[in-house]
Amino acid sequence: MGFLSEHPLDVGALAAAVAGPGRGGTCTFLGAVRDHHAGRGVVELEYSAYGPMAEATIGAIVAEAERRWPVRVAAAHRLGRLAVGDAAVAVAAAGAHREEAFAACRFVIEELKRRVPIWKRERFADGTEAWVDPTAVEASR
Amino acid sequence: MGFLSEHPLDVGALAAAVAGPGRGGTCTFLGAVRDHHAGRGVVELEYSAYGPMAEATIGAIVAEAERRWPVRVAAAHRLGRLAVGDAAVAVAAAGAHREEAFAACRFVIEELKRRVPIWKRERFADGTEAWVDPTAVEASR
Amino acid sequence: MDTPARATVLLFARYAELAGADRVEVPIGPGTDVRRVLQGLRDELPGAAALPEAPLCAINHQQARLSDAVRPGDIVAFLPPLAGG
Amino acid sequence: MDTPARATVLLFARYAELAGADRVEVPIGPGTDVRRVLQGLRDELPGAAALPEAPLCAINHQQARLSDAVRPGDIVAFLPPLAGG
Repeated sequence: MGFLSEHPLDVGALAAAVAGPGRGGTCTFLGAVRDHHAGRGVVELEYSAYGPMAEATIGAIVAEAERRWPVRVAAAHRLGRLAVGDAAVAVAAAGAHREEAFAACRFVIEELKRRVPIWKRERFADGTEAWVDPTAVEASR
Repeated sequence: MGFLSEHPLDVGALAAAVAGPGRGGTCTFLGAVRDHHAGRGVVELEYSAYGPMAEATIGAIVAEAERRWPVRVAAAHRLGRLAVGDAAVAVAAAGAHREEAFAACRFVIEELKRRVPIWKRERFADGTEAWVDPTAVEASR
Repeated sequence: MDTPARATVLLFARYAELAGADRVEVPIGPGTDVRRVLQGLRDELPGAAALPEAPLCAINHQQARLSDAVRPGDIVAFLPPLAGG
Repeated sequence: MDTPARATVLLFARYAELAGADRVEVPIGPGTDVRRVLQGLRDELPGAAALPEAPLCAINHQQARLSDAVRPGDIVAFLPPLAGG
């Protein structure tokens, strides 16, 4: 299960969606808007997506994880305006053992960041705005 | 924050306890009672602990994780009778970036299992019961 | 006379801002590839000159290469560096 | 005459079942270590003979070694293989 949402994400609902009597380990990741980025104060983010390609890519990543490990996976990405602390991305992976739950959850969040066509525009504490370009940001982390 | 509980665990509450405006990544792990173990059907578990030592050890593990990574961590272990699907252990770790959140969460669950004086007695589908001895079980996983 | 064959170009985020448009219909002929579609954008939309030489691109919602052929009715997309999560 | 110095022994889970007790007061003298406390248990409680030679142990809620000294008033615990999580 993978989807985009204009509404607040509920990682507990994702975890419930992947739970099952044989799956004793559930790992989740929740990415929230931070109050700083690359040394500057952030007050708001706006996420936009290439919708059909983004949904298809999230679905493909979830399917890849479920083929690679014996897990069930759910993932969602928020779109629209988000304030500091709001959840932007949520992943839940459940398997019989913790090893595969952790591995699949980590895989999915890495691949989401790498492959899903989503963009974010940051509004800074000083009133300026900018598109985030991770290819430029890495050096300043 | 680390504790034992006679009541159902709430991993969302642990995640909320470690959240903060500078902590953009939260990783959680929830360990639930599985319907099978070492090839046998399980219907119920009962956890008991050496209370003072267990609470002190959970606290020490949380403190170690918070020293080793720039994170806040919360962890809890359930005691008493649990049915299949009930949460037995929950960990939440939050940091500015996902790397430290995943690393700290994984560290804490591994150390909890390795060091906290807690025991479990399994009741099987065939009506028999047995104390779990992980030193004997590993070979059959 | 037939209307000329066309493809749809989608631009996102910073690229849409630079070009001043997020959706453009472009004429295509035999042998048109993604690179030629990009060149056509530069010629038509002054702001599109600022697009990089080799942006990420997609055809019909799937990642593509600049050398891939574009057919009538295709949806070609140019994608700024991805920033989800 | 003084009452003899004593320590408290705690047994958990399977060890408590084997010994038929989860808390025992034991007399200790000068030079008593955890190993001697364990031997004393075996002598007093028939079921305790089934405890392993070198179980995990703790003194006053902290992990300890069999060779550690036991002092009057200490709480000595013998711990089956841990199975939390």
